[in-house]
Amino acid sequence: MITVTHYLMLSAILFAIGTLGVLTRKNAIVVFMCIEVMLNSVNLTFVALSRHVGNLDGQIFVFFVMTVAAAEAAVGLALIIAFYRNRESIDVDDFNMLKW
Amino acid sequence: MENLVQEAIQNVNLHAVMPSLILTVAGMALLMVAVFSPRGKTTHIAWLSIASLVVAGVVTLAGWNDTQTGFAGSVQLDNFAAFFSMICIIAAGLAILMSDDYLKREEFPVGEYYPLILFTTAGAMWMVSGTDLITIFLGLEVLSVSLYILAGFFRDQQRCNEAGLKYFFLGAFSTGFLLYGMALLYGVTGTTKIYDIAAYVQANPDTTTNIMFVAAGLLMLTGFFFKIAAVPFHMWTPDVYQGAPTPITAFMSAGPKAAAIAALLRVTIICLAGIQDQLTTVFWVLAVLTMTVGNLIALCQKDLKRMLAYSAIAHAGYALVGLVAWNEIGLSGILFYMLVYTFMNMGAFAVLVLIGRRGEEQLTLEGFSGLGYKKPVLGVALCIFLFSLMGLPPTAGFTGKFYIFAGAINEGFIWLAVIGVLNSAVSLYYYLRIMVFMYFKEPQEDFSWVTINAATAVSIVISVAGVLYLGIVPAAVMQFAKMAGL
Amino acid sequence: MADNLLTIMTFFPVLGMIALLFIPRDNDAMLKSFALAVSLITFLISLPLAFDRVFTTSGGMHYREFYEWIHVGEFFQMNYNVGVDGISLWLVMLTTFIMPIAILSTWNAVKKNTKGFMAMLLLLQTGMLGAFISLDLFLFYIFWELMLIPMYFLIGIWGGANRIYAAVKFFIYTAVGSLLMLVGIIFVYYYAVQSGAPVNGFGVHEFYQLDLPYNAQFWLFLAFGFSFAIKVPMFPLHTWLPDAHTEAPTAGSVILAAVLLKMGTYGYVRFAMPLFPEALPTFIPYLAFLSVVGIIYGSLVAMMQEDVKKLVAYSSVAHLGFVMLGIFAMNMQGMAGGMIQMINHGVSTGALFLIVGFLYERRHTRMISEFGGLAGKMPIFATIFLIVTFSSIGLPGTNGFVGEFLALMGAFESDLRWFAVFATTGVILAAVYMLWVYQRIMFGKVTNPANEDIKDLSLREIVVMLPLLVFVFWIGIYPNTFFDKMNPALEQLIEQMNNRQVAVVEVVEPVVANVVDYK
Amino acid sequence: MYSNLWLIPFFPLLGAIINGLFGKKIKNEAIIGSIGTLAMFLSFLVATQNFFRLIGDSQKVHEIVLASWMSVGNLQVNWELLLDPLSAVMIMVVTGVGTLIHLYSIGYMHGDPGFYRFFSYLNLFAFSMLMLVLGGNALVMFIGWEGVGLCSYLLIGFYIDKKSAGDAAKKAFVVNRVGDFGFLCGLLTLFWALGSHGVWTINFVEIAANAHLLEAGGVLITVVTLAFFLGATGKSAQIPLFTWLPDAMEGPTPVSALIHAATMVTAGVYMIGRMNILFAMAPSTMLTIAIIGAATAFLAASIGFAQNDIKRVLAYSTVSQLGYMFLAMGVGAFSAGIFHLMTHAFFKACLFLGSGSVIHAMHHAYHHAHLHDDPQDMRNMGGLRKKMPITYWTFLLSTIAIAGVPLFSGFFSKDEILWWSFGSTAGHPIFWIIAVAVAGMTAFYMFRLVFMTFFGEQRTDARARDHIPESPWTITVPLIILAFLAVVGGYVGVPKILGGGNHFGEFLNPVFGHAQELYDLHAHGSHAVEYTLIALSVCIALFGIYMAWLMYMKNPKLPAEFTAKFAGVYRFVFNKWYIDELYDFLFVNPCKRIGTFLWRAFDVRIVDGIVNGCAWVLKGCGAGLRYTQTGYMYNYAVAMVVGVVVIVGFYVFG
Repeated sequence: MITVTHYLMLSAILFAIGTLGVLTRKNAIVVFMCIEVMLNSVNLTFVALSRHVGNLDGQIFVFFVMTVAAAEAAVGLALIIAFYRNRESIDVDDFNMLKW
Repeated sequence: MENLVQEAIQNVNLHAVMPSLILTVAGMALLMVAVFSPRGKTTHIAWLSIASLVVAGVVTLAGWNDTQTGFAGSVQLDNFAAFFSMICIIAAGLAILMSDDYLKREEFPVGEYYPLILFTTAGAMWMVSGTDLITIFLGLEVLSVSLYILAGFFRDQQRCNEAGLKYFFLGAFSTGFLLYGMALLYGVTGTTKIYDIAAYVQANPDTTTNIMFVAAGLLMLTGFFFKIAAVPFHMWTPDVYQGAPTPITAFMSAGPKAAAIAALLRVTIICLAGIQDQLTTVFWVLAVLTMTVGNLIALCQKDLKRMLAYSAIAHAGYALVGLVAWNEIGLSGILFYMLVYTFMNMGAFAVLVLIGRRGEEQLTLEGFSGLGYKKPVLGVALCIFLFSLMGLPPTAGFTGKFYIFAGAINEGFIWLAVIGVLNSAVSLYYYLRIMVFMYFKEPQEDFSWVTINAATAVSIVISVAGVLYLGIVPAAVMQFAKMAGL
Repeated sequence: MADNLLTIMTFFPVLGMIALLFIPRDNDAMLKSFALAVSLITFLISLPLAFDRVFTTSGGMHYREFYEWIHVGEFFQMNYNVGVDGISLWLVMLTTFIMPIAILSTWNAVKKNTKGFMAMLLLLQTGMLGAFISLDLFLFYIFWELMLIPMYFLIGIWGGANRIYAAVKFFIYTAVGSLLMLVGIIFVYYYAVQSGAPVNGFGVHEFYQLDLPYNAQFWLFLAFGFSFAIKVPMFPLHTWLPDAHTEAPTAGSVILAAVLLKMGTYGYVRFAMPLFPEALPTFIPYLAFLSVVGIIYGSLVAMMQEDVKKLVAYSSVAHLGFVMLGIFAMNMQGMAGGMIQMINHGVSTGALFLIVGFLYERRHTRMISEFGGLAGKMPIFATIFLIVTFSSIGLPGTNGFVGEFLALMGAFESDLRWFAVFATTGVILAAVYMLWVYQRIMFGKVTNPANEDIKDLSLREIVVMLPLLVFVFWIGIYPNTFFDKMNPALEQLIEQMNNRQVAVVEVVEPVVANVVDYK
Repeated sequence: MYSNLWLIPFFPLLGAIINGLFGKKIKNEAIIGSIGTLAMFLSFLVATQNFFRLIGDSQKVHEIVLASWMSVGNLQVNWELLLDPLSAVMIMVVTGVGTLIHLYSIGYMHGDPGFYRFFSYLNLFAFSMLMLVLGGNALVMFIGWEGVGLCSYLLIGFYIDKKSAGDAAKKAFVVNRVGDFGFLCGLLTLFWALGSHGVWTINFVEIAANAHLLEAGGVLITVVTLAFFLGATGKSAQIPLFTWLPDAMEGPTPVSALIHAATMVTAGVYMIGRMNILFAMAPSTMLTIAIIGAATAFLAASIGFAQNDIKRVLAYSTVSQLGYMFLAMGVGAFSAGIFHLMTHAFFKACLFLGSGSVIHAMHHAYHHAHLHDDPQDMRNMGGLRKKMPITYWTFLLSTIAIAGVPLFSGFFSKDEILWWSFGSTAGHPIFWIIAVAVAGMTAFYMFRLVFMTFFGEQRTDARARDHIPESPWTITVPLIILAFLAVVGGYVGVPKILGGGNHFGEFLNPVFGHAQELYDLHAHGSHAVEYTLIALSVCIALFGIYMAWLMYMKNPKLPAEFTAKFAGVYRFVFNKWYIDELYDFLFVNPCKRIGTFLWRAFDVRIVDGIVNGCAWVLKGCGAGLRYTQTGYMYNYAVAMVVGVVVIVGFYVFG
């Protein structure tokens, strides 16, 4: 029998994976994908909890998260492209003009 | 069925969102205008957006003292929201004023710029008036997304790209934590409306000992900590502030930050009052860390924008002091302080905008040598802002700090106050150094490129007036802040 | 006029400053004369105070003015709450009196940006006057900090070679202290409010009645005392002084010595001591010790200086030591001695800085070794320098003696007897370093060819010095002019502190000594 | 009745102000000189009037309050003058001798660019001295006390371009300051001590009236009197503070005569006399004073042997004579001390002026012959009695007087002291022995001086020899008057035993008698003893004169042989017992070294170092911390995650 706990565990794991990805991966796109993973793990949590507590607020929240994620994707990719135009690279190691 | 719809429609109550609605609509309209106006002509858009801001401001003030709740209690335009909305509006207005000429100088006069600022402001307003985690989240995102764009606005300038990207990635990253926290909070309390959450905690006190609840609350707060640049979530700030277009930096350091603090306050005070003890400790540590790290690193900065970025971090720390106090004085102190900070910091940046050259290369300390003699008026203005940032009477910075520390001391956090004042003593050094270069060094160049245009001048004048007014006769505004306290 | 004389007096200079800003910056003569006029008028405005007999009869506050200023519900009330009593009276007079002299003294010294210079001086004057008349801690703090800003620019822009370091050091060093005091001020207020004691904003008189627990008083006195000790400056917090004095332009040094340093001592008398009397006895021995160390240490260090201005700066440390010792004796003689010594130091050391300024204007050096044998070249200067030297040594008949003598007498009467004995050695050391420098500059043959055709004082310079000399002798010969107005206030202050169970040496009522002829 | 007393100090002050302010304009020496002298003379007249008025008066103590000075709490100080026999005598001496010396100076300072300055200072000095002696309370006295110090500073350093003069002036003032330190401590302690018995006063009369409140011979009174005595040693050049006086001879000779012989240096003696009751109450202090006095007298006399500078010999003789006076005070012979003070004022002033006249002449001669020999060195003199007879005779008479030859003033005063030092209740035969020995030495070195200067063959450079003139009348007249006083001055106080009535002692009795009887200070002993002692002392004096004649007249080889034989002793004595060097080693150099250390090492390095250190450390922290801003996004992310983990973890797992 699969309980809400399992869902939460799964989403927690996903969230952790996403976080670690952000910390470790160098390719901007991949990093962005990791962030998406984090957001989606949150969505999973919401849905699971919504089912658990028995009202729809959580699921409504998920809709908003998805839209926002979409918007962010648009903006983020645009920024990455702009950067690529100037540096011919999307390696996050190259985001290092501004420091100290 | 129909009466359900009826009810839903009655619940909407557009008054509660009128200001942000105005700005949103204006923003969209201006986007259209921008599309159809000739290339490089943006001044009229600037003035139109100013107008829309004014309207929004008037509407907000008109709603003073009558609390409007809308969208089934997920938005609440109360004094608290109104006060912060005004801060955001002022910030946006000042930013726009100093932008027009700046965009021309940077040879990137693009119309979307102003609507984006309006959207940011609208988002900020949602954020400050949101009483539902969803609305707060939405506001935050609307604000952020448009800020990502603005931060990286000059797409052909690498530093600007980089600023935008860093802001975007880290912002999104922190959003993840925020959301996760919200999700867990929802899971524990079964609702996303913060007043219901408060009620739930009231009803079953054992929640406060529920690890899940505590963790959820803290996770959610980290999202806000990121926005207000509290150590250790501050690291994006210097890079982004330095890279972003100066007016945007100014705006970021005032408006969105104020909004974030507002949301932080509302969520903390209402939902998390149950775990005040734990939180106070967190805030205490964060406040000290933030003040100290910000000031210390600022000590050895050469680039003005970067220096002000670190000083912004430090000031976030001062604001947190009020939150530590967690009493009426401290909290309303934060409101007052954010307003003060808006004026003094944006004023300082306005001067930077004028001094700067294309590509922002001239904003090092040496670049300021002898400014006070070549451009006396600008010099005096900048001095006033700096003295205010130092927290010296008779400027607003002093009254603001006084207000906040008063809160802390009143609550018995003497040592926190001592650390705070010692920090501002440290901060004296780097602010004074700017003046050292402005007045005590011989001019190296004649600042011929500095042309004082009306709009920026106006923004500076407004800031000076604000700083002095809030410094010398702050009673009235303090009264407002008091009324706006949660 | 009379009922808000203080306000007019205090803010007239800043109004003058604003007016000054509209004078074209290249019209030096007009700028100077305008500033001079403003300062003179301020002096005239303040004159009625000096002649008001009311101070001789009652020690309370007079010329009170009270306006509500910042009132935010029960959060805080700040009031514009000012007044003078016998204690602040003479410091106010000193301020208004020294300012025209300072301005006149820089007639030719300041070359660049006269406008800014004069503006800063006038702003500074408002700050100083405000600090002396404030009866509201918040107001006091505002003026206190306000003084830093113009001084910072005076040192930094018109100062000497190492001016930037000196200016920043001065600013931060003094600010650190005052910021801690700010915490103290806020604490006192909220303690009063929470303990339901009657408060009148930050009004100091209500706080006098506030009975804080000893523990709180201990820390508060530490906060206030630290801030004031920096300003005084007491050893070992004095190191900003030599730098600031040496680098500051003449007018700056004069005002710094004459008035700003008094802020510290005045702060002790008006705030630190009467506010926290129970904690006072704990600190007095240490403070007295530091004062004595300051006297001896300052003298010894001054003795070996090669730069006249540094020498005078260190001598200030010694002189202020006498002031502090007298004050901490906490009896009439000591207090009055300390107070009058504040004025004396203002007059004498101010005069000394002017003298150094004259030398500097002529030779653009302050190194003692550069001079020698000037007495023959510039007799008038020699005479004036001599008088000032001896007033600073404390020769009876000059002002210096009255102050030092009374301060020591007070100390001898109090429990600080042994400190006083050591302090008295300062009398010897003062003679050593002052006479030595005088000899090295004035006596002997002219060895340095640069001094061959050095000019004697001009009429303007004599005019600058004369008023100071008048006071050198006035205070020396008939100090009662000042004591008459000072005593009631001091008596009240001491009584008030005694009533708060301060352990001070009890004063035996004098009995009439029966005079006998021996025959 | 004595309401015009204030005129006495006022006239000199007026003269000082006039000459000081307008002297430069006046220029004319005659006018300036006469203003100065006239001022003195007027105050002399007033003094005389009051003096005789006081003699006639039964009421011997008069206080005149001129004005209030400072009134603070329980301290009430007035500008008040006190006229009693003691001060009466002093004002006579000061104004009298002062007038003569002013007159003298007109001639002596002739042609000096600082002529007006000189007279202004001299008048100012007279003013201060008169304030000192007339002061009715300790503070007014202290005004004079410091005032004379100031004037002596100014006058010693009168030749501003002479470095040695400047040094001497500074030394004089600083050493005196050490004394003033004592004076202040004494005064303040006394004020508090009496105050703690309820009498807050510094008025002399009240002090005297209430002294009994203090415990006689107690610690307190001893401390107070010792402190005052320290002050006295400073002013009156006693051990340990005598070193400044010989150097003070850098000043013009009239200054030496007036300040460093007749008046100022006796201030210490006067002060002890003024507070005699307190001293009488402290036997141990009295003993100290007597010892110091005797020691000083001997030390100075011994140094006087070996000096060749005419003025320095006189200087050491002055120190030695002052030692006498202190000895007198120490053994309770107050009136004798004052008596010797007076006679000493006469003959020593005369001697100094005489030497001045000689120096003046020598200087004139050398100047005329364009030589740069030292006009003060006795080895360049000799045989001057032909050239300047008046100077010679006056000088001789005074020398006889100081040598203590019977029937001359010095004899009477000195003899009184000798007798008391032997027979007083506070005395001791040892004191007598030392005193007599010193008397002999005095006779010796004084006549050595006379013989070397006025007798024998002329050792002056041949070219200058014929240009040595007798001095003008302004110089000689004072000499004559003073010589006359030196001869007869003693007759006012001829002791009873010699058929006199010791009128002087009687006159001063109202001041001293009280203390003397209260604390049992009197000389006792049979007349036989007293006669023997007198005889002995006279013999020793004559023996000294004979020795001088033997060594410097009969066969002038002897001194050389002596010095050759006792080279060590001679060098020791010649170098003034190396006292100056000792003080430099003990006090001056250490002070300088400490000062330099405190400044360069302590103040700059440590005290200021800590301040700058704080700033440096903070900046260092900043410089370190800024490198956490690596610019790499994922590091920032790591920081955030760490933050989250710590914050959340702290509560969830902690």
